Amino acid sequence: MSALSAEHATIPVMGRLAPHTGRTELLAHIAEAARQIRIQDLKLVHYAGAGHIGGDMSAIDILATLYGAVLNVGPDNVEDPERDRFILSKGHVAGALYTTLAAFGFIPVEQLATFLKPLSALNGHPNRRKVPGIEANTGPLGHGLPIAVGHALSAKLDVSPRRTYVLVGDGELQEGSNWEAMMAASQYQLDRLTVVVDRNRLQQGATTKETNDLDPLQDKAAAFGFAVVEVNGHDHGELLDVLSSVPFRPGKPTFVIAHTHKGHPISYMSNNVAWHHKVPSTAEFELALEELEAAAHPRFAKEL
Amino acid sequence: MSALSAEHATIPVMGRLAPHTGRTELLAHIAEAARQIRIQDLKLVHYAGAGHIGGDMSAIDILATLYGAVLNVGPDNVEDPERDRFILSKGHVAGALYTTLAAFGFIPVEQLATFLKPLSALNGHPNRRKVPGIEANTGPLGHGLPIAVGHALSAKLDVSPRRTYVLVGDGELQEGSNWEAMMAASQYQLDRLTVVVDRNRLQQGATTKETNDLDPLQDKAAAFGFAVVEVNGHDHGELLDVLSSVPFRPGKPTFVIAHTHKGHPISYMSNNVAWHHKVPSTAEFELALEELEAAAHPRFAKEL
Amino acid sequence: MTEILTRNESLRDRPRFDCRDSYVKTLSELAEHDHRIVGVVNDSVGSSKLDAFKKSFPDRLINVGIAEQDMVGVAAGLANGGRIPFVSAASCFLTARALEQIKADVAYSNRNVKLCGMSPGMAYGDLGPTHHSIEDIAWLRAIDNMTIIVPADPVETAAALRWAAEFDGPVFIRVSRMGVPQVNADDYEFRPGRAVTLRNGGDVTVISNGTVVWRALVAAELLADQGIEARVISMPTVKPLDVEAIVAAAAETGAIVTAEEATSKGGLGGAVAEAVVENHPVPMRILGVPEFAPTGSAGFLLDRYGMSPEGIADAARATMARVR
Amino acid sequence: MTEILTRNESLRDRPRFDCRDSYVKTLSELAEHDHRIVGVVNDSVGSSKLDAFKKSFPDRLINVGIAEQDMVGVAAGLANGGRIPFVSAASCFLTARALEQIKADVAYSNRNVKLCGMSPGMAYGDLGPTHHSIEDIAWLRAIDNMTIIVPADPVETAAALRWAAEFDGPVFIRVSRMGVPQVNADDYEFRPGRAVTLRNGGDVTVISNGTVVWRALVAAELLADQGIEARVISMPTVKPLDVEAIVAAAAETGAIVTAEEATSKGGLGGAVAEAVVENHPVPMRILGVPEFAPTGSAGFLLDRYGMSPEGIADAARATMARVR
Ligand SMILES: Cc1ncc(C[n+]2csc(CCOP(=O)(O)OP(=O)(O)O)c2C)c(N)n1
Ligand SMILES: Cc1ncc(C[n+]2csc(CCOP(=O)(O)OP(=O)(O)O)c2C)c(N)n1
Ligand SMILES: [Mg+2]
Ligand SMILES: [Mg+2]
Repeated sequence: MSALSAEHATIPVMGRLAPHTGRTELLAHIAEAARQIRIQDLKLVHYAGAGHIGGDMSAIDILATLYGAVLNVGPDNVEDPERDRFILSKGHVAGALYTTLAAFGFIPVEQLATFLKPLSALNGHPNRRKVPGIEANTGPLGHGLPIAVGHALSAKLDVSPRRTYVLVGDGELQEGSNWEAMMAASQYQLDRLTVVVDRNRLQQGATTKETNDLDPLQDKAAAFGFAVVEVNGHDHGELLDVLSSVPFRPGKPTFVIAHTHKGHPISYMSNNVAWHHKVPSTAEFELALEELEAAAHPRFAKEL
Repeated sequence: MSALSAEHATIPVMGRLAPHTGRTELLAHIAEAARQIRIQDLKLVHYAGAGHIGGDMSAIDILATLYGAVLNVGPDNVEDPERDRFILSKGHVAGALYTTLAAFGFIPVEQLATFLKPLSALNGHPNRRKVPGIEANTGPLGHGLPIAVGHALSAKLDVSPRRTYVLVGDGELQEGSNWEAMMAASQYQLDRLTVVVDRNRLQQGATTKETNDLDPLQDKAAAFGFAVVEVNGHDHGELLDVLSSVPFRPGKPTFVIAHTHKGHPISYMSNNVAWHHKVPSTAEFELALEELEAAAHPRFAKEL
Repeated sequence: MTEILTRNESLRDRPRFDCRDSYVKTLSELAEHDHRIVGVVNDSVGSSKLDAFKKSFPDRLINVGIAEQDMVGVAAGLANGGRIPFVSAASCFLTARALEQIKADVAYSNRNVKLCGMSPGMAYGDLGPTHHSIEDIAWLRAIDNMTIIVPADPVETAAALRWAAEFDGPVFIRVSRMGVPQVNADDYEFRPGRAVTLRNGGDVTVISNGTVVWRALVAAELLADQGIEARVISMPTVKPLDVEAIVAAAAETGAIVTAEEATSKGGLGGAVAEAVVENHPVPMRILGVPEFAPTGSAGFLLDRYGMSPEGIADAARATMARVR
Repeated sequence: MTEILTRNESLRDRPRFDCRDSYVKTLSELAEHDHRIVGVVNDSVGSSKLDAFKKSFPDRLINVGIAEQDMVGVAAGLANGGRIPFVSAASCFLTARALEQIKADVAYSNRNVKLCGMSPGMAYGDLGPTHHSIEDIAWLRAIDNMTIIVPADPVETAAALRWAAEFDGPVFIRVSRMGVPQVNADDYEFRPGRAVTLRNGGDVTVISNGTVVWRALVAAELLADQGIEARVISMPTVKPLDVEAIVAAAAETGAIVTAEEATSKGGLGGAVAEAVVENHPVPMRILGVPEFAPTGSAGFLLDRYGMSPEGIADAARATMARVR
């Protein structure tokens, strides 16, 4: 296995589509972005010999939808106070975030080749002091939601339309800090805050059900004052619709349960807890690459 | 105002009633204990010039019911591994707990006169290393429920019938640690664990509703896997019934929402947020004492 | 180096101030002129004395409830949105309960958040060790990118706050509750990382901060009466540390006593000890609280742990005696 | 004082051990003989290498999920019920996220809970500062009633665990992940608060613990080649501290270097500095990690912060040069 190098940083930079692009075109754009991000992420993890590939794959459709068609943030306005904010709370999928940021031009594609290397800006968890486009240094679970609540509060104080999105893992929701933040979000009626849960039903060592069950998750979130929506987290159309609907219910923050599979759509990896942070061997890598490249058709993602 | 001294430690020691005592007698016993504890607690706070009287009064009927008729723990078996455990999570009402422990013979009544004094064992929050009958050193909110879950787990591992009770404040439930513990309690099906919420709808500086609303609290607890019961937290009969029903629903931990009034039943204090930790003046003290002494009839407590 | 040489005998009898009053007054003034400033609390409006602030700026006092992790995370998010949050909470809970948020969301993320630890040390003396915040300084000192300020009086509290509001980055300020007399001049200017020599002397040095500074000054008077000239250094900034002032004190006086309303392991005393051994080793005595303290008022406990003026003077003499 | 004088040149090439393996093997043996022992984890079965333990004792491995506050509270409750919980979690999260539970529920409540900080220091080197647990020792050292152990190798890890299982009270043990060679004898006996002199020498002393001990031993060889006899002290117990061994080293060698896989502010180095100035001031150099470290493996970062054998030897020479 050769070490990660410039030749493995191959993702094409995807432009943002013009405003008012039609839905079909948007979805095709997101699908292609997701496909490219997956291919690149696979290469990063394989060649770097580390990373959280299961959670990466699980989250990439959400990331691609947000950066490809929802967030009003790009390389040109990354410091604009009025930009939308996206906070990756499940910071262990930094590899997927770096790849997404490269795909949309926030960081040079070549920089991806430094992933996890000594003195690289791209360590295993995002660092806003070194990587443009990152809003919070996450990694310890249960930090992103409070930060998102704080930002949404600042927008409310500013009477600004800017939106706040935060992606949390489902296992992550076992951290009490999230529930503190959710109480506050509903108390302050932060209806421009959208929490997306990557509901892959797996955590580090086992299923969420075996560990500390979250169900009925909808009831929990509703009882904490959120408007709850469930979507197929690999269906860009469903994601696009809900993520574009802000506020979803006036006066309430939104809780999107995005049903996903860890490792999706790689056959041997999908919904397999072993792949939380396993690294594909060369044979596994080849197979995954083949499957991902074949996934050119956006509809593929829907076969959940 | 004279300083707290031995002459203010006047509570009579209440024996435990014989097993199989009838319900009427039990309730009279609890009512008298509660009345005496309130009178003594008022004296402690007034003469010591500090304490959390609002939360004390709110919790005393619950404490009197537990120690007077529910818990199989007394001065003689305070180290018995098979004793029931009671954990006061809202540790700021230590004054009420010390008074209760004195009332039931765990500590000498005279010791109450040392409340908050230099080098006293009775500081503003309970210390198990110095006071027999205390199970955990609480004070920071949100600690008791996880500890109770741990104890209930130990009982389950031991296949022991011993029960675990924990009293939490309602404002306290804003701490995320509680929700972590509740998830684990239902995951482990700790049906011999009873969480009692002192639902007085006030916290330190304001109502819970203004601060960080907990409603719908029943839905929250149910969604976290608890069997939920609501009672009048000043009605000893309702308290006795639910606290004696263990398990309440087989396979589920119990969440008792005890509706209370902070400062109950003192007229000027009841449901008044100013009395979180205010100290009654001499005139206020006299009035409160009069009201409490008049409350000889157990039914008084029911006029919520 | 500013030098304020006053006769301090009477410090014992001078009026005492609760620094929270200075805190709230200054914060309100700052907020008046800078709309970005907001308060963030954990049901601690009253215990932070913020009622007046709340009245003046009802929307700008954010109470997240009894939830310290959320409180600090929310502050980091507010800072992301361009606000300057002053988190005001009992120091014990702020630091113990939200330490990872302080590390990751504030310090490592380099967010412009001001953490104001109210009623620190043993201010809640009779509420017991759960409420004693003696560990806060040692805890935060271990975290990179964190400025730690322990003001000695209302003047320094106000000055430190004004500096913090200007500075773009994480700051922790300990806001004392236990009454202290004014020890700094009315026109005192705070500079981060700068020690203040409140009294000159060449025989021994006492380095302290917070509620112990006035006690050190009185100790110096007691020593002077015995012919010992003690240098009294106030060290409001525990991090970054004024190593130069420490090294000069070591070189010029040959013996150092530190005293603080905090643990004796890893706080100001530890910081000074590290600087001393790395630069100019001399005998030291580190006064502080070595254990879970018993019940008692903050003053009672400070005295008990050798931080009465007499206790500090004794320690100074004993340390001088160790100089070879 | 045990003395193991070996020729350590070859330590660089000796087999390296992940102390988690020793941890799990010992814990399983202990659990076999004492039914009170249980494991408590935060979704950290794999990262604590507890799969075998889980297989042997399925009911006695309690996974509370990703919830560190609950984890430590639950452990305190289990101890109340007569169990001996060994909490096993990444040291960064265990200490940062549950610090108030450690203070109140474990230390102040004096509960028989063993806190096992897995993969501490910079073991998660390339995962960044959120996952570096360089502050853990300084944080816990500020808390009363807490024994802190940093074993240097698999032998010491096992010995410390066996001691902790017998001892009735709070203990924190750092369980290293970064590979280390064996530095203690096979029949090594752990005693709390006792330093281990691994090499005698009168010119300078290097005090270290954990993953840095073997590096210190190699440094001593490098120094010996230059005619400098360095004393190498392993200090597995940071609290309580072996002050006697430190004072003897100061008196007999006149210069001390400390080195640890942890912050340079308030950890082992800070503890030694405090003991030194209070008893026998000598020049010291404190090696550690002074900042949020950049990306890189633990070994790379240790070298970077001057803790390669060569770096330690350099520091020793430089410190000796300061002796007056
Ligand atoms: C506070 C904290 N505890 C533990 C961990 C270790 N950890 C990293 S990822 C992970 C599992 C996360 O599961 P989930 O949130 O479901 O994420 P996903 O399945 O999307 O990977 C754990 C326990 C952590 N990063 N932070
Ligand atoms: C972690 C923590 N944060 C803040 C406090 C300060 N505090 C003490 S009592 C209290 C209010 C508690 O309200 P509630 O739980 O409703 O209790 P009750 O109304 O019964 O007094 C607060 C905020 C604390 N003790 N612990
Ligand atoms: Mg998951
Ligand atoms: Mg209440």
